[in-house]
Amino acid sequence: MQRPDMSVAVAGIKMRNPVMTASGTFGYGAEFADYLDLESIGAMISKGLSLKPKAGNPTPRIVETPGGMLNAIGLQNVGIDAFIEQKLPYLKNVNTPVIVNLYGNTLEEYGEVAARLDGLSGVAGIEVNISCPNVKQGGIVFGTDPGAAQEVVRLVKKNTSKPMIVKLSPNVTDVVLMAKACADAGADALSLINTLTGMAIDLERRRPVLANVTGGLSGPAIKPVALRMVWQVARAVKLPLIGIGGIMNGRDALEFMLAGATAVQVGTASFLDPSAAQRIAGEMEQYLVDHKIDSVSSLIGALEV
Amino acid sequence: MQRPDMSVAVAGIKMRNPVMTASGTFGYGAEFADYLDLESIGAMISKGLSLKPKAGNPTPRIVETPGGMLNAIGLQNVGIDAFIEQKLPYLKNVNTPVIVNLYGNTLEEYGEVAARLDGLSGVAGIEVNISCPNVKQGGIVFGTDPGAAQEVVRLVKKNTSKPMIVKLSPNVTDVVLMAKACADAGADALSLINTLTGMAIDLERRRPVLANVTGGLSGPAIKPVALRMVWQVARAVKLPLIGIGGIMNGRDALEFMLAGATAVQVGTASFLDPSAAQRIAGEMEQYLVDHKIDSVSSLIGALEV
Amino acid sequence: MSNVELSPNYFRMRMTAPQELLASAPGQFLMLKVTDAIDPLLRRPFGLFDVGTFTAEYAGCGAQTYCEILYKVVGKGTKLLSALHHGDVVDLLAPLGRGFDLGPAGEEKVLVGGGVGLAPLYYLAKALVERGEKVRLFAGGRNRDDILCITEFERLGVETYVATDDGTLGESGFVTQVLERHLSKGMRIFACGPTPMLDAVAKMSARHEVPCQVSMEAYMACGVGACLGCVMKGANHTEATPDYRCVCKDGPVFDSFDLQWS
Amino acid sequence: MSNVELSPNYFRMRMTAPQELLASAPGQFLMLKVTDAIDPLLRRPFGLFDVGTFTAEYAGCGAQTYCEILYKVVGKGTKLLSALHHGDVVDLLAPLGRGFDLGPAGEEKVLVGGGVGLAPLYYLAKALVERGEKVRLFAGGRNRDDILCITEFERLGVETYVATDDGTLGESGFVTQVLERHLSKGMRIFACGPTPMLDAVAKMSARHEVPCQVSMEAYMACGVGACLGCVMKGANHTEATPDYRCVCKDGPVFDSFDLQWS
Ligand SMILES: Cc1cc2nc3c(=O)[nH]c(=O)nc-3n(C[C@H](O)[C@H](O)[C@H](O)COP(=O)(O)OP(=O)(O)OC[C@H]3O[C@@H](n4cnc5c(N)ncnc54)[C@H](O)[C@@H]3O)c2cc1C
Ligand SMILES: Cc1cc2nc3c(=O)[nH]c(=O)nc-3n(C[C@H](O)[C@H](O)[C@H](O)COP(=O)(O)OP(=O)(O)OC[C@H]3O[C@@H](n4cnc5c(N)ncnc54)[C@H](O)[C@@H]3O)c2cc1C
Ligand SMILES: Cc1cc2nc3c(=O)[nH]c(=O)nc-3n(C[C@H](O)[C@H](O)[C@H](O)COP(=O)(O)O)c2cc1C
Ligand SMILES: Cc1cc2nc3c(=O)[nH]c(=O)nc-3n(C[C@H](O)[C@H](O)[C@H](O)COP(=O)(O)O)c2cc1C
Ligand code: FES
Ligand code: FES
Repeated sequence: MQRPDMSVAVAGIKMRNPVMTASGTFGYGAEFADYLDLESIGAMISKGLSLKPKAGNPTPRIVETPGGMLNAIGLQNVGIDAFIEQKLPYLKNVNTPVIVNLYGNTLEEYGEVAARLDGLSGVAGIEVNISCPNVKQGGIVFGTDPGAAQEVVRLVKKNTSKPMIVKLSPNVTDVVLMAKACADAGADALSLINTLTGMAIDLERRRPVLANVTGGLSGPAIKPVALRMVWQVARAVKLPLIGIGGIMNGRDALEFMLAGATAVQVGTASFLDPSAAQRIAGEMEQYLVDHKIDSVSSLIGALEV
Repeated sequence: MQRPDMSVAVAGIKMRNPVMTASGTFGYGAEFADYLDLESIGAMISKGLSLKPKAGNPTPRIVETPGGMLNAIGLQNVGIDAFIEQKLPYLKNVNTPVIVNLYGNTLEEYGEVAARLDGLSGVAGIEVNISCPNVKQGGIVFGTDPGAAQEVVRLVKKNTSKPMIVKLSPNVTDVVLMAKACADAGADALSLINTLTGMAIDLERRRPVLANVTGGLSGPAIKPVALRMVWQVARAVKLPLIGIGGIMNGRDALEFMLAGATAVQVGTASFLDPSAAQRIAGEMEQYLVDHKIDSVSSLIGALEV
Repeated sequence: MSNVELSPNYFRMRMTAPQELLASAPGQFLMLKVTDAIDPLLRRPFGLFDVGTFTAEYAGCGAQTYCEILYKVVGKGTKLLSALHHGDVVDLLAPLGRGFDLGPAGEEKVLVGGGVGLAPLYYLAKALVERGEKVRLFAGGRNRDDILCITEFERLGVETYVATDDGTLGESGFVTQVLERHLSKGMRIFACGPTPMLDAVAKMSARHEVPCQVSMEAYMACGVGACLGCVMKGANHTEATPDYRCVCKDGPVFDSFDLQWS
Repeated sequence: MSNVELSPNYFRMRMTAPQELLASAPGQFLMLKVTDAIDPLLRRPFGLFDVGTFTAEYAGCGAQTYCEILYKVVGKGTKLLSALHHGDVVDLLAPLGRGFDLGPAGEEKVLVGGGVGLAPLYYLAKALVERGEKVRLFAGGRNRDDILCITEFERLGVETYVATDDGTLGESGFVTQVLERHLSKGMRIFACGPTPMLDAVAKMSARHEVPCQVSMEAYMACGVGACLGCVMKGANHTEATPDYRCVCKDGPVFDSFDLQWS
């Protein structure tokens, strides 16, 4: 048999396979060059970038929880300019699409970061992280309010000609409502889910483990919630979806595709196994071979309910 | 040293220790009499009861997930009358408060079930499960809409003179908003969290594992989310709280108390170890002994942030 | 404990057990917590393959009850289980559920096992033989690796019939076909195995008017009738008048007439 | 692999490793995946205690690189690790991080270890002794059970000084007090242990104008500089001009001047 066709495209971004690396879990890419072939994966998503460099939160920033981990990195990043100068040149030499994850501390910043990236060669698309508190609106999170999310998406859209993925927060009553709002505002694709807000307590010290008190839960523990949300959104919204949450192996990834995702992102798994993204793409392909499936895209949304 | 004082009271319900058994995970109590001393735990909460007997969902109804499980039992129960006739007499002979968990398929049913229980001896209090879809309002879940939740709580309050605990759903953008709504509507205590909605997929069969497609996630996986919500609500609402979610041992239980819970409920843990509730109460007491703490209530909300 | 591989992916594990297990009935099951950690989280159910007592001399420290299970590695729980060895400890909850009703003496007893469904039938055969009953065993599987412990049954004096899908052991074909040739009134069937096999046996027993008990499987969480996760449709179940039975508590052994078949 | 308990709760584990580890530097570390299952989920970091090669004769099948770690059981990961034995396999990621800068020849090298902080110092001592340096070791712990492998250091020709809080081995008191008496210019300190000890050593080295490298610990997820979970404040860190360093990538060994102390 021929090798199965593993390629997919999300909002015009063509990928050799559906496995992308999730923002914040793959550094700026180069960190992993020793552990996997960067040209074996579908796409790389950068650490979340903001207009100015950001220091992030005090420590401790991470803690393990049952089947998962909490992080409160606080979006530490080098800032968009340093990324363009110091990180992008390396990535340009890698034949794999680079997608820049971005966020703003204010609505305007979202627009500015997007504008800064527009027209830059070597950036295949942008992923807008809307899970940030809107300082001006009293800390309400852009990603949990449909109106605020739409404002962000519209503004970014105005400032970019690149494919725009909007990354949804799971900390909402109705993820479909958020998805529709972002679709209406011009998103080209949706990725989900970002982390669930959680907390860990150090009983002996009677304190939160994380300096930031709460953090974002990721890893296998959240996979059922992520699958459910992908499935719900897939039935309600026409946009291509990228499934994220607790994907540890090829089977997990294929489940997300059955639920309706066109591609997937691998996050926490890269911490346990720095070559996880490559391995997972390989496992997916092997599954297709074993089951005599010609093309991975035939599985998208193929769940029978 | 004297034995520490393990007693707590929630909305006037006095308990020998803070460990209650969570609804739906302890049957009607008698199922566990062979495995633990029913008079060693703080309180028992019944399986969720409705006006009429309920068949529940088709099977499969449960599936294991990483660090947790999904269930879609569909609230199968014998109905309030059969409970009163067949189950309650046994429980009356057990010297441990019995709290009846109830729900309605419509707003009115909530009121009727509560009324049926009012004045019944042997029922120390009621716990209102608002995580049910409101059929009349197009399936919106009572527990995710502040207005709908308030209606339920007000109506039940009107129909009962018993202490009323309202059990909150975690599937909301803002649990504090829901907590405040229920507090304003007359809840005497709040318990949280119910299960997170999730999904599991059988890759080989290309079908959801659960006949119901989605189910409720419980177990250690959800503990960080539950702790976070208890902490958030404790800071915003004056009512006594009951912490629920992934509690497996005494340390977990005490963490919930530090976060602000007056008592805890043990759910999934009882499946792994049918004597879990008793064991956990013992582990909590041992912790107090080891740390020379006189009374467990001194830990409530003692988290230093 | 001891834990030996009988054929590829099939293991027989013996573990010391509380004395109460001596009062268990064939067909009852136990639930094992495979690990202290949370992965896998839930206990795993296994039929009692045998229960017995080591003499004080053998055990070296007073008489000691033991029980055995026969299991197939199918997923991560059984995989972990298969790696256990002498000196390891595993947490068991037993006995659980309702076992077989041995029925009146004198009838011929017919045991039908598919693959690892043989497990509870050995304990049953022992009990029946002890009562002096005539016992036959019909064992089926996909190939010869699925046919286990036949010698043990024969040693009890059980007459055995074997069929495999691929004919690598015994007759070629389904064990139910072999069974059908031997079935007659006055017999009593006890069956355990994959649901399609049980379905066929249940229908056949109805045709032949032979009483039949089946041991069922279902996903389980609690094993004690509390979670309602393991239910099965009773014979008279309809959407309007639902009749669910707990496999863990009302079963795992049911009269085949009490369940709804395909 | 081999895995032996050296004193209560302290274990020394040797495992075969990829040959590249021979090129590792003392002070670098590895991360172990303690189980295939998800509990514990994250890898656990341990300093390289030793790296070497079994000869082909000894290994029986070609020369074989090995590495060793010395670890203390403190939680579930190390508990599981302590149960591993010959024949078990553990997944390791190594070498990681920046090791010690051995410094110019001729200076006297002073190693300071608190409890299991001794671990990376043995590999370091070997490298220094190989270069013909004079090496002293100051080892501290709460009691004698915390003082490990002193004989191994002495066998290398290292002069050793021991202090325990309770005086059950060596001097009574903090190892830093012993160190202070022997410290003089022209020495170079390499320290690993609990943060309060490192804090004291860093300040002492500043007072005595002795260069000092410290090996730090932090919660880690990735170990490769990607998650930014393990950061520590650099010397010039302020709220306004933050300067965070990755313990896993920029460290775990830092010049004590590059970090912010209490
Ligand atoms: C009452 C009862 C008695 C049983 N007796 C035996 C026995 O004697 N010997 C034996 O080998 N097996 C027996 N089983 C089946 C056994 O419980 C499952 O094979 C085992 O739980 C699978 O666990 P796992 O972690 O290896 O597989 P998982 O990774 O959990 O799943 C692998 C496969 O096993 C199936 N499975 C998982 N859990 C169960 C379950 N609770 N019940 C049925 N299927 C399941 C799943 O459908 C899945 O396809 C019995 C089951 C029941 C309900
Ligand atoms: C670079 C580095 C090198 C290390 N070298 C050694 C060594 O050679 N020998 C040794 O015994 N230990 C060493 N440690 C510490 C070791 O990693 C922890 O003791 C171990 O991870 C605890 O795992 P656990 O599952 O047993 O404990 P857990 O149950 O996870 O936690 C128990 C305690 O250990 C602490 N802990 C957990 N994870 C870490 C971590 N990543 N770093 C520091 N503390 C942690 C927690 O604060 C907690 O109090 C090193 C740590 C680092 C960062
Ligand atoms: C340490 C860490 C840092 C993260 N940083 C970002 C970020 O900067 N931007 C973002 O959109 N998501 C961030 N995420 C979320 C992940 O991209 C991903 O959505 C989430 O971890 C769920 O996937 P997983 O379960 O596979 O890890 C981060 C996650 C982790 C664990
Ligand atoms: C099998 C099962 C059935 C449940 N049934 C009910 C119910 O009838 N009513 C209710 O309010 N909660 C029900 N719950 C939710 C639990 O009471 C509890 O809130 C949840 O499981 C989280 O706690 P845990 O992680 O300790 O299990 C059920 C949970 C499980 C696992
Ligand atoms: S397994 Fe819980 S009711 Fe049967
Ligand atoms: S552990 Fe991830 S950056 Fe250091």
